[in-house]
Amino acid sequence: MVEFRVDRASGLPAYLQLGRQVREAVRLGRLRPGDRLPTVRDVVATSGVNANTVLKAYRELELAGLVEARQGSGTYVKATLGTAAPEVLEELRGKFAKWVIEARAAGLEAEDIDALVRAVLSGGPDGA
Amino acid sequence: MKAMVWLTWRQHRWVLLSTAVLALIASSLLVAVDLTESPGRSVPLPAFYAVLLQTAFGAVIGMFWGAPLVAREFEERTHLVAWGQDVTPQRWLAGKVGVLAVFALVLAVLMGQGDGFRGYQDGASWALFEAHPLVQAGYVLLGLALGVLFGLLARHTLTAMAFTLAAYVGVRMLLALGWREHYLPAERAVAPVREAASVPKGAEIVASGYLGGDGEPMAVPDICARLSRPAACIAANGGTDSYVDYQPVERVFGFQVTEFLVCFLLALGLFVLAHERIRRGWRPSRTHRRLA
Amino acid sequence: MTVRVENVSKWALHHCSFELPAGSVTALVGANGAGKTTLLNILAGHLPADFGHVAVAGRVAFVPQDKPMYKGFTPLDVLKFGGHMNKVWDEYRAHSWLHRYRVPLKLRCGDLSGGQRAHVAFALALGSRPDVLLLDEPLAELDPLARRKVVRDLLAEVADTGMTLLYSTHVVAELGGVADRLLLLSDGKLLVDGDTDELLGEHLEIVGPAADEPPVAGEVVLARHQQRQSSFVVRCPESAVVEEPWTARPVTLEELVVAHLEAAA
Amino acid sequence: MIWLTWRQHRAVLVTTAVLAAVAVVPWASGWLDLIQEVIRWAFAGVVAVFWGAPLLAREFEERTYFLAWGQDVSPLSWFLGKSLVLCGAFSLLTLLIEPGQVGYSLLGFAVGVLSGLIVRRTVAAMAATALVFVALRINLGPVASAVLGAALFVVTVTMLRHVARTRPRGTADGTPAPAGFGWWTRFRATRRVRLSWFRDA
Repeated sequence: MVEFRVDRASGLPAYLQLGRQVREAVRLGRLRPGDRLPTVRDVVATSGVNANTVLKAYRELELAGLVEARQGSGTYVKATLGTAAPEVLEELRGKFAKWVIEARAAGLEAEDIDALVRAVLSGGPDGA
Repeated sequence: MKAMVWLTWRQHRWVLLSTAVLALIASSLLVAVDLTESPGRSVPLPAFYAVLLQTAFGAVIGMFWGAPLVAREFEERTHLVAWGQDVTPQRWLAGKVGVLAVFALVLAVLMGQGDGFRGYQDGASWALFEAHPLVQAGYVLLGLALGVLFGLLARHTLTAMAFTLAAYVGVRMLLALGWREHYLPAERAVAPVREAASVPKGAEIVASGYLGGDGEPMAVPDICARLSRPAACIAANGGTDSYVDYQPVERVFGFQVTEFLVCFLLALGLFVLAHERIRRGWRPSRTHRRLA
Repeated sequence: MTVRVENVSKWALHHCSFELPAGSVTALVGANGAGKTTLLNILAGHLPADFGHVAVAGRVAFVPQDKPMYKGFTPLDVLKFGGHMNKVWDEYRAHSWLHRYRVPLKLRCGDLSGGQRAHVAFALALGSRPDVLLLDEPLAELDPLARRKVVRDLLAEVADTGMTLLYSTHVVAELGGVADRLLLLSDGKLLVDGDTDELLGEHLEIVGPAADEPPVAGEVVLARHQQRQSSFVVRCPESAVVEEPWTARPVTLEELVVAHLEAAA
Repeated sequence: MIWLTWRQHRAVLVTTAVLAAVAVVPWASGWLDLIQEVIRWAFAGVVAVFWGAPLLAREFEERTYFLAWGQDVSPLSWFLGKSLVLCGAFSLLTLLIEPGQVGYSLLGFAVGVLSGLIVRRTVAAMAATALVFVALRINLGPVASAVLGAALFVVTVTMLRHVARTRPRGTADGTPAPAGFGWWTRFRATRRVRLSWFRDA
């Protein structure tokens, strides 16, 4: 089960935040295929998010093929995310942890590491 | 209807109850004194208060029931609550005024019983014109309507009460001194110029003077007016008869009915004004303009 | 559309037009004296517009900012009042709201605290099952904890009944995810009217070297220039791409509102 | 105080002054004579109901007494100042229209103020004032009225001091002053009063 949290001060629209949280939960294995997402009414009552926003988030996820709406019974997780097998994921994580230790030794703060990762991901000059 | 009865009672029960108690005490005093006192005796004080209340009852209803009715809602801004429901403002007004009017009429009938210290035993008399249920009914309706309209216009309880009082006193004086004697043309008693015209017992004298040769009232010449017994002087100046215009005592009841009708129509007109005002100022809040 | 406002003028308001779809939650934002209360009063039918017209499909409930209530009534009396005065009345809904917020039912409203009185007003409004609910600064008397709870519960009511909610507020920081539409009033003029998600997507803050114009096509909401740096808040298509040396950053709702208000001032 | 009194009561002051003017100006018409007569007779009653009764009752009803009594001017001098200005004003008006009535006006004002303090609701206080004043007015002469009025005024001042003292005040060294509910407040300490008191304090 996921519990949604909306950062109201964020510039990211709330429905995108909800979608991102579902993806994250699926990625980290907290949600598996066949699991039911909370009903719109539940999300509204627990997180104080507009029902339209929740519906919009669920629709986006459905379009992306991650979840499916079953008539009359709710929204269910359909697929998993990420193609890597768990053991591969574990190995990558180990490597990255080692790299972070190296970076810290070189005097980088968390913020610097973050900037570096972002730059690499966005395909900047030092990227692939 | 049931809703408005409930609401009116819930909101105004204390003022209704206290006025009712007051009216009950006053009317029982009026009746009791009426039965036990013979004319000419000195006035028992409680009865005097009762008569005072009988005279002023319409003003009390107007000031304490009518004026705060709408003005208080404005002052406390609860008109936004009252007029934001499915019951439209017009129906709210009509319902409240209706319920209050019925209650006021019951009390008016009570207040119209008995005549207190004035002690006339045999029914009608001009002196106790107000001591009749019908007349009191007219007065309370008039007071209520004045109060409601001024409350709606002033939107401020104190101001509305002051205006209601002033207007009520004004209208009552206008009726008592100006209009009432003209409800029917007065009867005229005529006698030779040197004698006084005889007027039936209990009649209300409207005017008196001398008639000229043409049978019309004549102006009293200045030289005669100064005399203590002007009859001879008048006769010398062309006066033929003396006359007295009066309303006979038999007409009292008819006049009381007329007074009620006058007050009732006035009240009705004022209420229609208030109703129109509220209808124009406030559309029915809930469904003021439906989309097609 | 459940609410349509066409070219309405009254006092501070100048020619406002907008429409609200059924079931939407709209925040009405603006400085003090911008005309928010006037607009809500017109929609509730308590004020006639001088010009233009207003149409509301269905029944309206309005809770004014000062939450007026009969001081001599107990909350139970208020529920009875609602039952008597309305064609549709949901006693359970009204009662459970009072119960949820622990409003003492047998004290006079005059003796209740500001927050409790606000809850009585909400209960009366919700109990009449309105199609359109208008709230003027509904959260002003409430503590931060109660604000969240009230927002959650109001949104749940909206989800349950499909009513349209329009509320005015100053606290823009609490709007995200709550309001799906934003109406921004300034000096009686409607500056922004739109879907909050779309608005957030369209607005960008772009920072770069001193320049007169931003590097993307679009409406410049606000421009700030310093000696070596210019920053723009721009309303542009979501697909707009910003090239080096400019950097773009999405704006928050609060920044968006402030930028528009600042530009209008 | 003069400014405050004028600012708060100017409407009723002006209206009453107009009323007095109507009563004083010699009109040619006999019709207005009667109106003048009515005004002369009822003037003290108008002062009682429209000047006296709302003076304190309105402050209580609108809860503005927290404002009025929360300033550096003490509640007592606030009240005395206001009363002085108003007494001066209506005495002057009464002298103009019917010098013999000054005693009644004083009595009316005192009755009004006291019932406002006891009842604390404007309309109810006005009704009570009207009742009590009429009863007293009929039975008392002008001198007795003035004396009784003064006595009632002293009673009002005493009560007001007790009521106003219930405002919790801290002392200079930070210890809170005792809540000090006066006998009067305790006497009236129904659930309603106590609740509103605690909440607002």
